[in-house]
Amino acid sequence: MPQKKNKKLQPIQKQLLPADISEETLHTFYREMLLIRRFEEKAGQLYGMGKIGGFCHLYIGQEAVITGVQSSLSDGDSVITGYRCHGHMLSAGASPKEVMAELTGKVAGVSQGKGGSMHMFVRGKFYGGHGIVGAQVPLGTGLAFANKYNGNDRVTVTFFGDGAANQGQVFEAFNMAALWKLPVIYVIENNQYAMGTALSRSTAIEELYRRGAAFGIDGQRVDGMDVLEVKRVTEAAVSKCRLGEGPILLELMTYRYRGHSMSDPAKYRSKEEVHKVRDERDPIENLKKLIVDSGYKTEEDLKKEDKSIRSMISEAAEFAQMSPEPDPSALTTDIYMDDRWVDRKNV
Amino acid sequence: MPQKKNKKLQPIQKQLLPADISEETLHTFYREMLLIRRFEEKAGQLYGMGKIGGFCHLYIGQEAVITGVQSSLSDGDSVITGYRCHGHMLSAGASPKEVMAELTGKVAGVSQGKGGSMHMFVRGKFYGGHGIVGAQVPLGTGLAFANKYNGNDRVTVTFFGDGAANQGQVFEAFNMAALWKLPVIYVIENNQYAMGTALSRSTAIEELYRRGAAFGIDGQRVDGMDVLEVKRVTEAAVSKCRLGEGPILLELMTYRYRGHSMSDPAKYRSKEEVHKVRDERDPIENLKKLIVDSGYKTEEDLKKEDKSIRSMISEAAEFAQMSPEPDPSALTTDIYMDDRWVDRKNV
Amino acid sequence: MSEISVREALRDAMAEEMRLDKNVFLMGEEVAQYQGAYKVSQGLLEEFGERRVVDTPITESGFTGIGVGASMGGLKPIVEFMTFNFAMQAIDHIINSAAKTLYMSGGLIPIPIVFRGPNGPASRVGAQHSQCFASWYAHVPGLKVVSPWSAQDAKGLLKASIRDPNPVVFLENELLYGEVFEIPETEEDIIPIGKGNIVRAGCDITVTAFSAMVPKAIQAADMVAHEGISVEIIDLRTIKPLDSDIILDSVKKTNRLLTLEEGWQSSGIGAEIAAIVVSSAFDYLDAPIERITGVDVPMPYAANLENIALPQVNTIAESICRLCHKRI
Amino acid sequence: MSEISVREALRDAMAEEMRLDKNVFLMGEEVAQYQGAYKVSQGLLEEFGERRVVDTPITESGFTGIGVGASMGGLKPIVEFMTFNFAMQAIDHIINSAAKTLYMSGGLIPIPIVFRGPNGPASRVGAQHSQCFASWYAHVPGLKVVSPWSAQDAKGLLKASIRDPNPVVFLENELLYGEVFEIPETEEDIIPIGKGNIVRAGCDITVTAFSAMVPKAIQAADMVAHEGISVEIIDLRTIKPLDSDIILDSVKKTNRLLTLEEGWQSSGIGAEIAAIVVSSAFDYLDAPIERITGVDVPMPYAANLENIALPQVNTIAESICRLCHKRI
Ligand SMILES: Cc1ncc(C[n+]2csc(CCOP(=O)(O)OP(=O)(O)O)c2C)c(N)n1
Ligand SMILES: Cc1ncc(C[n+]2csc(CCOP(=O)(O)OP(=O)(O)O)c2C)c(N)n1
Ligand SMILES: [Mg+2]
Ligand SMILES: [Mg+2]
Repeated sequence: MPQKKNKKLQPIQKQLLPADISEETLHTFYREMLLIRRFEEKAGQLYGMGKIGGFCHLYIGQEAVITGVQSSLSDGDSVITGYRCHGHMLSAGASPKEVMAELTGKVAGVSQGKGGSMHMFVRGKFYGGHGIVGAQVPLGTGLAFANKYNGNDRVTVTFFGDGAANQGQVFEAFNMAALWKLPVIYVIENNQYAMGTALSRSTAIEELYRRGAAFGIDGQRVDGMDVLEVKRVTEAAVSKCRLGEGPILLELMTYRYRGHSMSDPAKYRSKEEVHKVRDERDPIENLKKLIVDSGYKTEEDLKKEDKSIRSMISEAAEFAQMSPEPDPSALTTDIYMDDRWVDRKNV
Repeated sequence: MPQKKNKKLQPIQKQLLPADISEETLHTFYREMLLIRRFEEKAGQLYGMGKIGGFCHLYIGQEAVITGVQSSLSDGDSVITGYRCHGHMLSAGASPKEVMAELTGKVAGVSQGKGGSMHMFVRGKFYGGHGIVGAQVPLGTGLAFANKYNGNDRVTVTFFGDGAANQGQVFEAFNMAALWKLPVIYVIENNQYAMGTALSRSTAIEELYRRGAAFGIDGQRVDGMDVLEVKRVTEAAVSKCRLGEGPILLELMTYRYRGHSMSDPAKYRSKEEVHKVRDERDPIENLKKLIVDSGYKTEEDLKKEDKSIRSMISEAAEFAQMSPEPDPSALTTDIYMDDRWVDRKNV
Repeated sequence: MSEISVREALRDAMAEEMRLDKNVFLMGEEVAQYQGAYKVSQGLLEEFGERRVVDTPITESGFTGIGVGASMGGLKPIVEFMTFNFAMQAIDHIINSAAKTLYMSGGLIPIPIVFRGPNGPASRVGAQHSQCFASWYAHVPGLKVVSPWSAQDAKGLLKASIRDPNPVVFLENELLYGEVFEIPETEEDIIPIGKGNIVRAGCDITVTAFSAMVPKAIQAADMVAHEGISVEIIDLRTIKPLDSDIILDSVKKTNRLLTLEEGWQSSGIGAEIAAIVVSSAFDYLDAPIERITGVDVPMPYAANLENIALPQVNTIAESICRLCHKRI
Repeated sequence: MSEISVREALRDAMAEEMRLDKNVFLMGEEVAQYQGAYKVSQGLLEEFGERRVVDTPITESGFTGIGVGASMGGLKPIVEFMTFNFAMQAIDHIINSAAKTLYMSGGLIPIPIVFRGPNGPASRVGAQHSQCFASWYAHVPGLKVVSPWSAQDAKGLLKASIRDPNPVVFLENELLYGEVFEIPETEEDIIPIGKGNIVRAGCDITVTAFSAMVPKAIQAADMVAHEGISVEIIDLRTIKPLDSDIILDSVKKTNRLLTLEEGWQSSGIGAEIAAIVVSSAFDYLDAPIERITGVDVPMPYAANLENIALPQVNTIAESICRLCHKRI
């Protein structure tokens, strides 16, 4: 994550901002979202150059979701999602260099090059990076189970897509989370498509926030393109969840600008549809406007920052390309943990 | 099924009966339910004698469910359920002899002794008899898919338990059935326990008829101990379903008097609880009262019939015990269908 | 002779069978509007409409169960898995509902159905997207398991699978989809399930392979030909029922055996073949049987690791030479 | 020495480990109030309370995923499947979420977890409730697979499995639960994963077995002892990693091998053992390797058919004699 600069406060137009949001927060959000976007743009380029292989699911357009959610979490809380996880990694504090090096399959990558784009983790904070649609939902529920077991007040945010929302194991997890009052917040990133399948073609009822009602899980639909709204709603959810009242379901309405993965020509929607969202709802552009309007930063300031983020990302890309591949001996390590059984007397 | 006798009508008290239910129907229901009960009692005995092995899930207490539902179906409609399927077999017209012979693992059994208590079928009518909790739900949905594909107006009734209702694949099936408007009626036989787990311990929200709402499937709770009520509600559902308006969910409140399978001591509920249901809600006793009160039959008449059913069942038990086991050569038949590929020109 | 890719061969097989039999239909994720995640079903929606080419939600267990149920109801479904990795979500229906039902019903309820899609490693898709399921399915009675290499075999075997009255697991390979083969234009292009194919006759050693390992076997055979070793290559084509006759006959001639597969070694296909041969052709064996398989690790993402996780032509050639007591 | 049933041994193993490590807990269907569908968890709810002995709804995929997630979160779950047949609903989590995660994370995220429950045929429970999954799980790197026979082994191996920092698939056998064994009262009763056990030493032929096949092997060995054949019986105990050393050493001594298992033959455990031996001890083999396995059919319900679907002591004795060139 970029470090926050200590800049003198500029005169601002208070009425534009929610009472509890400082200009600094706006600015941080802006930088964080921009970092994700520039990272993803670069990943797309590297993919085009053949430096990244296999699948590569870009997060462009959805940056407000993880940024807003992460901002309402505290140390010890955890996050888990599917394969579209670069943004979540960066938001969890992973270094762009190491994430990019994972994408290029290098030993300096966060998973030592063994995981790739879909399988990355930040211990104690971000639990992956899972390739099987929907599988992360019981997994995240299990993280919450562990917290409840340990009697702490930590929460787990479990992200999944609109397509994943139909998976049976999601409902199984909902049922147990509600039955056992587990501290888990389910966040559906409804970007309106599952690969080429528009939401209306995968389900008769598009109000996904209602999916938990049969188990007693309250749901809410949120504008996932507005990072402040995401923050506001998530903070409330997190506070409630910390009290031990059980799971909450949030449906965050968002949009992915790029194809599903890199090979997707995205013929299932019109260019106009994409442009319209970009023009009207872009989370970064809209926040930028807010910041500039508030007077906290000028367009010029922000451009400079963009430049510095771009150069950080370029460095990351450079690093990711120059780093060596794993040593061939790495092929057969990490299959099993060392078999030294813990001597219980010394625990 | 026992053949209907042509008996002269007795004077009846019309007001006791719904307008469209004839005394003859009552009487048929009575005989059908009693047949199931006596069959199951005998199966329980044979199990105790070691003549039936493995699992044996008795249907005693739930007879009104299949009897009422089956009565509202027509030729070509189909039924599918789980392992608790003896009643469904008999209701589909399978002969008690052949069903009992299947239970004893004899070659005269409906599945030639290869299936056993949990795996029985009546081609074109009853599709099993499945041992994996919840698996029959997509299967039944697939039968409905075939009917819709063929453009006919047949419906499929898919039965499952309150425990099965939590299974993920149930929700997956719901979603597709609703999306594709498949002619399937889901019937939850809510007997309030899944093995030793009372409903309240398997889910936070016990209104299982609401489980389809998130997909747009209407649900309704029904007294499953009242065969007339079951018939009434199912008939309405079947008519609606035939019109192609998609799936319907019915939650039939019922109760099993015996343990889950034969080895279950049923310590998870009190004897009083069971007795209370038997005393107050027994589907056969209550119907008997209605018939006798209506004057259509006397207690004496019904006792005689019970006797004839008992003797039919005894014969079935005799048959099932005396029949030979399958020939050892049967071990390796029916693994694959003959490989004669159909010559398309002659189809 | 015409040139055709494996992708087109598979599509043509489905199209031809759908034309012949109105009960055949295709269902799966992205098979219709998107024309298949890997474009295998290109054009089918246009020709057959959405009644017979059905896009499903991402619910493998549910739609596989629906497929099996539809089969019970008289249809002949082709269920596409976007990859067989995702079929693990649905494997209970493949095994318990499809493979066992004919038997459990005493022969009353046949389940004609084809489960198809790419199997095994693709390229750089990581551990969860690269598993080979050949031996798992081959373990199970009631299933037939097919895994073709060439376009002609892909077409002929898929047609046979669709016509087969039993559940067939049809394992494709994403990296072969684009491979182009010459295909003779004959009337009957059905290839029977259960028959292996000698893709190269030889006398010094038998090499068994299937799917993407066949071309590697051919390359290795070319390499060792310079050393004067004559390799007989058997393309298994069908994994279950395995054509043990063709293998045994070959080993009785060559007296040596090397098995190839991309999947993991433990209880793999090579294990089965080795066990059959050491049991039924023991006296003919002049050398140990070797197995070359995917390395026993979850598939790594890094290009170099992925490469060495899979059988190499070099290694195959070395094995052949070692077994034939020659140095390369 | 004390007498103890396999059922009690398993329960004691769990209880002892739960006393030692507060992160160990048990979850599954009917494990708490009902005391286990097969009473394996008898008394655990009373001692450890419902926080650590957790009844789940009938949602295998969900609770297995929750177990794996809890393991990621630092706990050491024991996930009981009422039988392993139902684990097919959850097998994606066992393979993709549990077995592969340590590798995919470059060693960052270990998954200590035990999946346990009855595996393979019980008695008269039909095709969907009788499958042996040993070879499926043994196929997969990242998993350890254990399948004990005796009470002592059950206890020692389950304790080792719970302490193991990797996902362990622990395959029990319903029909053995009630079997009573003498168990020495020693301090350390851990039995290491990965080590086979010679339950009877002999010099004429090696017989490998695991779980319920071990007593059948012993009976057959008793039978052929009258014919002067001395059988060495190896109880594999662990299926993965397989103790190939103990097998190879034995075969190098006896020069003959018969493998036993209740599961199906194709790509089974016997296939793997045969392949290892014919590759690594080829020159020591004096006879073909035979496999006796469950017959390749879905399990029939009829008592007589079920009986002949499973390996018979007679058949085993005959095989031994045949391989040793003696008539019985
Ligand atoms: C079980 C399973 N089925 C299919 C796939 C292939 N697949 C990967 S992503 C995807 C679409 C998921 O869409 P959604 O849940 O909306 O998430 P998004 O990609 O939009 O973020 C599919 C079908 C998979 N990885 N796992
Ligand atoms: C997937 C699966 N998990 C567990 C079981 C074991 N089992 C058989 S029946 C049953 C209880 C089912 O209860 P319910 O759905 O309420 O039906 P009921 O027995 O009451 O008719 C269980 C747990 C199984 N057969 N399949
Ligand atoms: Mg989406
Ligand atoms: Mg119930």
